[in-house]
Amino acid sequence: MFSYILRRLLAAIPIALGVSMVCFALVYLAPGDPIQTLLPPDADAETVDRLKRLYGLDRPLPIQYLSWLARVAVGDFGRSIATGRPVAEEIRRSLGNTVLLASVSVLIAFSIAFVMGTIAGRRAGSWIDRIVTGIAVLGVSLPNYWLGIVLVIIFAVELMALPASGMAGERFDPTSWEHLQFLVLPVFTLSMIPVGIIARTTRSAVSEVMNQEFIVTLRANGLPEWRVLRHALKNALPPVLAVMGLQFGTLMGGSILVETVFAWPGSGYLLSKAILTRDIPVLQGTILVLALIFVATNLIVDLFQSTLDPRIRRG
Amino acid sequence: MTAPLVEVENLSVNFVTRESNVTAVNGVSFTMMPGEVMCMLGESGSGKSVTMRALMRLLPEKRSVITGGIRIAGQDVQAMNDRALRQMRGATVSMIFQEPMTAFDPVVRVGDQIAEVVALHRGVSHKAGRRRALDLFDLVRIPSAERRLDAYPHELSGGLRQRAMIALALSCEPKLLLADEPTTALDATVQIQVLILLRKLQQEMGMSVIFVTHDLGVAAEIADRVAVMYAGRIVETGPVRDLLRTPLHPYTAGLLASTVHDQPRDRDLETIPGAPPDMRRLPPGCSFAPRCPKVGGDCLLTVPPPVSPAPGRVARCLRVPAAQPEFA
Amino acid sequence: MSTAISDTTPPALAELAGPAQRGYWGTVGYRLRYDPVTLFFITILVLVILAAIFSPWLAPNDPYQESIIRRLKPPGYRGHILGTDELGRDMLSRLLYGGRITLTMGILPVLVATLIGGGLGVIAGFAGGFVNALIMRIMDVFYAFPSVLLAVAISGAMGGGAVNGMIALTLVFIPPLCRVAETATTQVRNLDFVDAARATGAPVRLVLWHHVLGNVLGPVLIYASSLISVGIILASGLSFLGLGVKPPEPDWGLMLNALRQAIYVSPLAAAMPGIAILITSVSMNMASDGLRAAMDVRS
Amino acid sequence: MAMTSFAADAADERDRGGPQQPLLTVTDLRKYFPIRGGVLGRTVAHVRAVDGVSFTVRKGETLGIVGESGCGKSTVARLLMRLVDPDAGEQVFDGEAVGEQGGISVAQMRRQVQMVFQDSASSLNPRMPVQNSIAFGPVAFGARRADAVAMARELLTKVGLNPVLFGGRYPHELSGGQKQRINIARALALKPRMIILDEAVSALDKSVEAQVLNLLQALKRELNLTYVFISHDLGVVRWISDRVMVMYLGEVVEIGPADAIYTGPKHPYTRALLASRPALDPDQRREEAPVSGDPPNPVNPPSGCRFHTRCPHAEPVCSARAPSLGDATGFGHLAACHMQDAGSGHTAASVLQ
Amino acid sequence: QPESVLRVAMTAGDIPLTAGIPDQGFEGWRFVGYSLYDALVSWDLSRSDVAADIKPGLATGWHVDPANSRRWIFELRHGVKFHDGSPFTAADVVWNFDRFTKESAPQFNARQFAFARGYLGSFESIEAVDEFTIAITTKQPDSLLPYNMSFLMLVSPRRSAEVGNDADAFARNPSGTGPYRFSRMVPGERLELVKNTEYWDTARIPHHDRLVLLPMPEASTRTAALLSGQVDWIEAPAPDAIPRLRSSRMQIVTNAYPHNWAYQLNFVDGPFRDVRVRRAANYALNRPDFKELLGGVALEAYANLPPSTPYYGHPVRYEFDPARARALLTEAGCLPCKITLAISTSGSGQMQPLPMNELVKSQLEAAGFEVTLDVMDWNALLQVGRDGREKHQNVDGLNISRSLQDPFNGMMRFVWTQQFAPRGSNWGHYRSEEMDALINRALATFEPAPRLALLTQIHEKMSEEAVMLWVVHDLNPRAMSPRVRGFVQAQSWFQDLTPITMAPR
Ligand SMILES: Nc1ncnc2c1ncn2[C@@H]1O[C@H](COP(=O)(O)OP(=O)(O)OP(=O)(O)O)[C@@H](O)[C@H]1O
Ligand SMILES: Nc1ncnc2c1ncn2[C@@H]1O[C@H](COP(=O)(O)OP(=O)(O)OP(=O)(O)O)[C@@H](O)[C@H]1O
Ligand SMILES: [Mg+2]
Ligand SMILES: [Mg+2]
Repeated sequence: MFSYILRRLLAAIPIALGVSMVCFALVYLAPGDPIQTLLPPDADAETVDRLKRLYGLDRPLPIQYLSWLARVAVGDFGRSIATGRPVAEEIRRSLGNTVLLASVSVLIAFSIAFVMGTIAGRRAGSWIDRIVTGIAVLGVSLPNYWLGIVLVIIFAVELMALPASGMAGERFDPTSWEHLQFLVLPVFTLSMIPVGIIARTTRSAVSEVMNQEFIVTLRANGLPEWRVLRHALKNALPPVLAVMGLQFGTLMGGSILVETVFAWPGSGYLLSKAILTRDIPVLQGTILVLALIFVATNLIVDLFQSTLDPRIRRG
Repeated sequence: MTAPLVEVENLSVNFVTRESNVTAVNGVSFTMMPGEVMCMLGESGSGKSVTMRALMRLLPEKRSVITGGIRIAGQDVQAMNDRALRQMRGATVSMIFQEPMTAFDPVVRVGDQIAEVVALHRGVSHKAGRRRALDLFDLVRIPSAERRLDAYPHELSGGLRQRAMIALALSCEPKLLLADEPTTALDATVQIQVLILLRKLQQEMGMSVIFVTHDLGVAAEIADRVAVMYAGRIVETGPVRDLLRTPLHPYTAGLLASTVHDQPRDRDLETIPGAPPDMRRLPPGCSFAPRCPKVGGDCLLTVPPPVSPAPGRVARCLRVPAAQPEFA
Repeated sequence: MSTAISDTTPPALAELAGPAQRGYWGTVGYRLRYDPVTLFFITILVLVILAAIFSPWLAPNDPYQESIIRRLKPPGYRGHILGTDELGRDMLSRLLYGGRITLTMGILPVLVATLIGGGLGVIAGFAGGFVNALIMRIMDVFYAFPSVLLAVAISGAMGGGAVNGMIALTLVFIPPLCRVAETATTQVRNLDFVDAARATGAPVRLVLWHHVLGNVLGPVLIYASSLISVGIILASGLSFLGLGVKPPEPDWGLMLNALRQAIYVSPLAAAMPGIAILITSVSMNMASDGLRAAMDVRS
Repeated sequence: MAMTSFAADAADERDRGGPQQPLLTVTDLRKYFPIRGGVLGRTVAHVRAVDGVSFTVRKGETLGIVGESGCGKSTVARLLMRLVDPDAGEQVFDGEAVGEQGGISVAQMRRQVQMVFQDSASSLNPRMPVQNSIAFGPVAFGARRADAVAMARELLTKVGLNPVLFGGRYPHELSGGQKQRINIARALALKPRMIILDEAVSALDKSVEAQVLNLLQALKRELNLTYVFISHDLGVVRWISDRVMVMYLGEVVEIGPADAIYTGPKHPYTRALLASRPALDPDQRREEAPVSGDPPNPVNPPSGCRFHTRCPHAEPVCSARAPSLGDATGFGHLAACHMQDAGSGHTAASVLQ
Repeated sequence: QPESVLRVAMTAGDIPLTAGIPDQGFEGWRFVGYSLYDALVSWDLSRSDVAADIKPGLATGWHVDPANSRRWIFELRHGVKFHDGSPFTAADVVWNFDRFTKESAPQFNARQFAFARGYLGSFESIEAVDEFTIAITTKQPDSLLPYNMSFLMLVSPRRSAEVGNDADAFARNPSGTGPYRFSRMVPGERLELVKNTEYWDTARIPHHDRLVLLPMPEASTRTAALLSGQVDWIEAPAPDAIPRLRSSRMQIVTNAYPHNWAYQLNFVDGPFRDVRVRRAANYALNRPDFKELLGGVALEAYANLPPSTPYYGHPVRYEFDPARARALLTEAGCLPCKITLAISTSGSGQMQPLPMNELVKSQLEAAGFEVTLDVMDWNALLQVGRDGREKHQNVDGLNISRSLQDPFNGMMRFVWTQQFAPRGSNWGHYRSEEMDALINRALATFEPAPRLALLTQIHEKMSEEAVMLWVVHDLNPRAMSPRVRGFVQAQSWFQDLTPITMAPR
């Protein structure tokens, strides 16, 4: 088991390196000048050149990459061109907000979707299966940023029941409704897609397991249906977990649109700002960290899976 | 005289799907005494497994239509409610399968799977269930039983897995064991070990066994009585010796003749021509008629009724005389 | 001269022995015929696609013709069946024309990615070993990015625009398609019939073409079809962020973005492009689900 | 027309060495499958699937190979077809080394050696009408499509299937026996001289098995074929084979004429195997299993004689030293057992002599 | 009595820099710069009926050295204290100028340099004459220098020294002389300021206790935030949301200010070389349509500056006249007249670039133009603007909205040869000796009245020459809850928030 973990960790290193290279290349392929963010719109070209030199952006790319990598390796992501603050700090803060949003969304999505998918998977082909599938398809088919706007209008503007955007403040306090209410709409919006995807995965995993022979054995041994289901769910869980992990990773980096709509100061928001302002250090750092989180999430899910399913542990 | 343990009366099973309607079992009747071992022989798809599952009501309820009567240990299986059904399953009747790999939950240790069933039926703790599982492993002669209890199914070899499966099936000392081709997936040297083990356990525990196989040799090794199925019907039953020596039904005879066992090499094997029928579209009359060497026009018209030429022997063939003098 | 070592079954009975000849796709079609839900959504999808293709003939108005006095009028206003948008352009015409752009944005990247990613996956799966490792590790790197992030980052890097947006989406879809193709190929490759074909001594090219591709195509196409709805949503998300199609093209995502400001004045107009995306995407998903079920001949 | 002549020519022009030259000679064939593991995914162990196997197949004979599951039968078959590459060993086909300088190429060899797989279902392309599957080989070797399909239909007749009814069908529309006939027809399509049948009848029902066996025998006679017939069904192997090779854990333990092996097995494993067959007579039921336990894991095969862990006659020498395949009796009946080797030091050696 | 709080939703994507001169455009100056800091010169934002002009700030007065027209003398205010308690003196001003300009100084800051540079075009050197007097020498006579001084925020050298001259650390704990003190900041989310009870201008001590600034770049998000009571004040609501806001009893305030939404033109490469084509384009636009599109919160722009500007004068009024436009094009021999306009999808001061540009395109085309819109993102467009026409000869017009806060930035930089891009803002290289002469004279005229006459002449000439394609002036709409009292919207990019009181709920 330990060697399995170690092997997976080692395998992640080249991926991480590749990811860093892609991040770097991606950002430098971009036309336009990062230095622009620094400047008022009226700044002239001479000022631009001078600043470029001051920020070391005039050196050859490979050198910039290597020095960037060397600094990133020790946790120094540089400073934001736009705000002058250390990128690591910006990422940490916005990541915290996004982790909050993404994990609550995924957990809620998981609890709802797992139940939905299990009910549907047990009775594949029935009308209840059709309904669940319908809801799931709706979840993945809705452009969620649009849903977010609609929800804001209904619940914040018309009913004035919930805040429209933002989050309460510096320290999130999960015990206070003052703070929690800010989560409601973005979480609901964000969980639509995971609900759809997790419900579908659960449904197919459960229905597949329910068709396996060992289910017959369990029934043949007189196990009540809920115990049979417990066995089935233990078997169905690994693929569902995998999808859940992917969804968490996707939400970590993919809530750009929703965070924009809700002015949620998370990593997606940070990223879209960085893209619009060409804030290279922030862009690189954020993309890198998000991709690495994605890799790490998958790794953790793998390890979870292998504890759930002994057949996965090899070597 | 003791009451029969199993009484099956005109059992039929239909699978109804959108595209087709399969009559997998078509009017099967038989009875079994306690302590009897009956082999069900027949080609693939002849309905052996479906019959076994029908006995425990394990067929998908939505898609299958079961008619006819099933009584096990005096209880009407068809009329059982869920609770009664669960109490019967595993305790009165239990089952072992061809592929022990797929018959175990792959993510739970085998010892725990057995313990769960024991704990459920005996109302004891899980720990006590594990102790019972250990005894059972010794019973089925699994070496280093203690260690094997903690193994996952995929960590056991084929033979050990099948023994574990048997241990699971015997965990609550059932009155009837349904064994669906339990040795087909095993190697020759292992198969004989398992067969002998099963026979011994059956005698020790005095249970009845229905043993499904399509291997005549296996039947000869273990059965008291044989029922031969063809296309969803039992075409012949009888004591194992008589049936193997003097088969009544042409299908049984053909099966015996085409089984390769030390026939002369310079001559072709005797065969049954053609292939088993499509269960979706059974021919009217005797299902075996299209392949039968003794076929006549009457065979195609009606399903032959069972005839009993000798005590204990029944065949469904128009060519079998009602009573044969030699056996009378 | 040939010896008759024949099956003595008479022809008439032999025919009884198996189902009617239908062929693989015949069977799939047959199964689809009995799935009204899937048929319904396929019909909608076909209608949407036809509407997009024939939009120049179907659209009642010029989708670019604005008129400030007619802006944001409700459906039915002076022959504008679905009303007008924020510049007084005919909603229906824009939605019809928009279908062209949006569907292209959704479908074309998937197609190209299927060719590239699927091709790479088949090569990786069939070649195995080092080639496989090389291709798949590179894919892993791209796979390590959440798709929205990658799409936004790439089109952000290359600058907006329909073409760049499509390139970004293509790059996003290549890794997953490559994975699916690789898995399917590896599975097929380990089946005996591929070995049987190799055992004839036929060149690899022919084995690949006749025996592997046909069997890999199914799963890859099903997966690709389910990606199309993702593509449509992602593409409109890009437009929404200002990274996709450029105005005044009537892309649904862009319309959503522009009309969002008008949501207080004319909620219906603001909702319409979203509804168009929703309908298309739901139909796409349901059709692909139905197809998947129909193509799974085992069940 | 050439395409219609499937009957054996009086003298096959491909025959090089004459009847005395064995069609196939295999020497010291070896295949270890690596098992990867550890932190770096390096090879940590090997499955010794085939470990030093040597045998010959004479022209026109049938060599049966028996053994328990996992003993390496299929691997031998795949090695012979070069579907997997051997780690060591030499393969000579009709006097020519396969895949070596001055010998014949693998592709050429494959035209003369064909294979039928156990799983009749997975060995046919589910998306291809069966006649196209049969015609694939000839088309790949340049035959015109129409010719190849016509020939495929002729082959269908030959294996007892009506081409009109069956030619255009897809595999899932056929029964197991019919599929296996198609597989045989495909193997015949390149007019091979030798066919390797890997469990070709094992998955079939008894009644169908007999049909296919008869078909195989008839084809062999008619087309002058040579078979390597792999099975774990001892009865079937005996009926079809001229000579039989018994394998255990990747090694040959006994090889010789079929009757000699069945009537006078020399290796304890062969004896156990034969004794494990269920008798067809209820009055001769076995009370005691001939051997106990399962075959050991081929990753860590036992030292010395690999059977010694289950052998009733095992002595210290058996675990110390591996016996060699010796012909104690002459007549080409070879067995790898210390009891057969007078000088081995086994106490029973001389007695059995 | 509970703390009274004013919560403002800004259009900025992030909190403007708090370390001195802010970023995020003039919104940064508006809410952060002039709240935390003062410049030598202030804007008088107390009236809504006249165009805002400068007034004394940290300098109580200024005049040109009678002996040297390149030397300006500024008298500093006595008794001013930074938030950290240190007194404000001439040395602090010099220190701040070094921070902007002197790369070798420890307090030099590249970002501050970048922001200040645009206002120090004529700056040569600074000296402290005595403790409360400084003198600034310019490269050439610059009568408009005091305007530029209004943009340079002065920070506390003591606080800067305390944090080792680290601008980032300073930003997290800034110290200025402004009417608000820094309270706390959640980066990316909110900045909170509290009133400075010791502010030197006692009239401008804030009438509320706390000012909360929230960045919300999405117009619909801002609107929703106001409607749901999350904030009290939003900048630039979406025009289409205004009726909905009104129906919720929100106050909508607008006022003219020196902004225009226009196109800078290419005077060298394309059809706009010809003044007739430029005029034709200006005649082709029906500006009331734009006002309609923008929900009424805009002013038709017939010239560079809105009519309330002192130096507006009597420019040509380019009323909608498509026939005349077509005639002019025919005369110029350019029909259809193919032009390419570079536009962006968003950006500071760009209003609603997409629909507005689409409308421009269709109206120009109705008059005989053939318009290609080259859509790019905001930064790419800025880059095009910075590069100048030479690198973008296929671009005929550039849709960047500029701030026109003072005469130099409002007019001269667009038409002065010294401002040719890439050195300055004259993107299309407009060249006119007459114009150059006017500008030089205005810069050398220190008497307000004659200078005003010259400035008016410049404005009129720009209009006559049709140096831009003018569309509308923004009216700077903002919406606020009925609880916000006492706000006076000045005719400026900047606003004074200090008089605002918050009515109790
Ligand atoms: N769940 C089901 N739905 C539809 N048809 C079924 C189902 N289960 C079995 N059948 C059909 O019923 C028939 C009998 O099947 P059964 O499994 O009883 O055969 P069998 O005699 O056990 O064969 P084998 O020796 O291959 O196990 C077959 O034609 C099979 O296709
Ligand atoms: N590709 C492979 N990679 C790793 N191990 C393999 C591979 N192919 C076969 N083996 C192993 O090699 C051994 C011999 O396998 P092989 O298939 O030749 O046995 P067999 O005698 O044909 O068995 P069976 O009767 O079950 O078909 C087995 O232990 C098997 O697990
Ligand atoms: Mg069965
Ligand atoms: Mg094998």
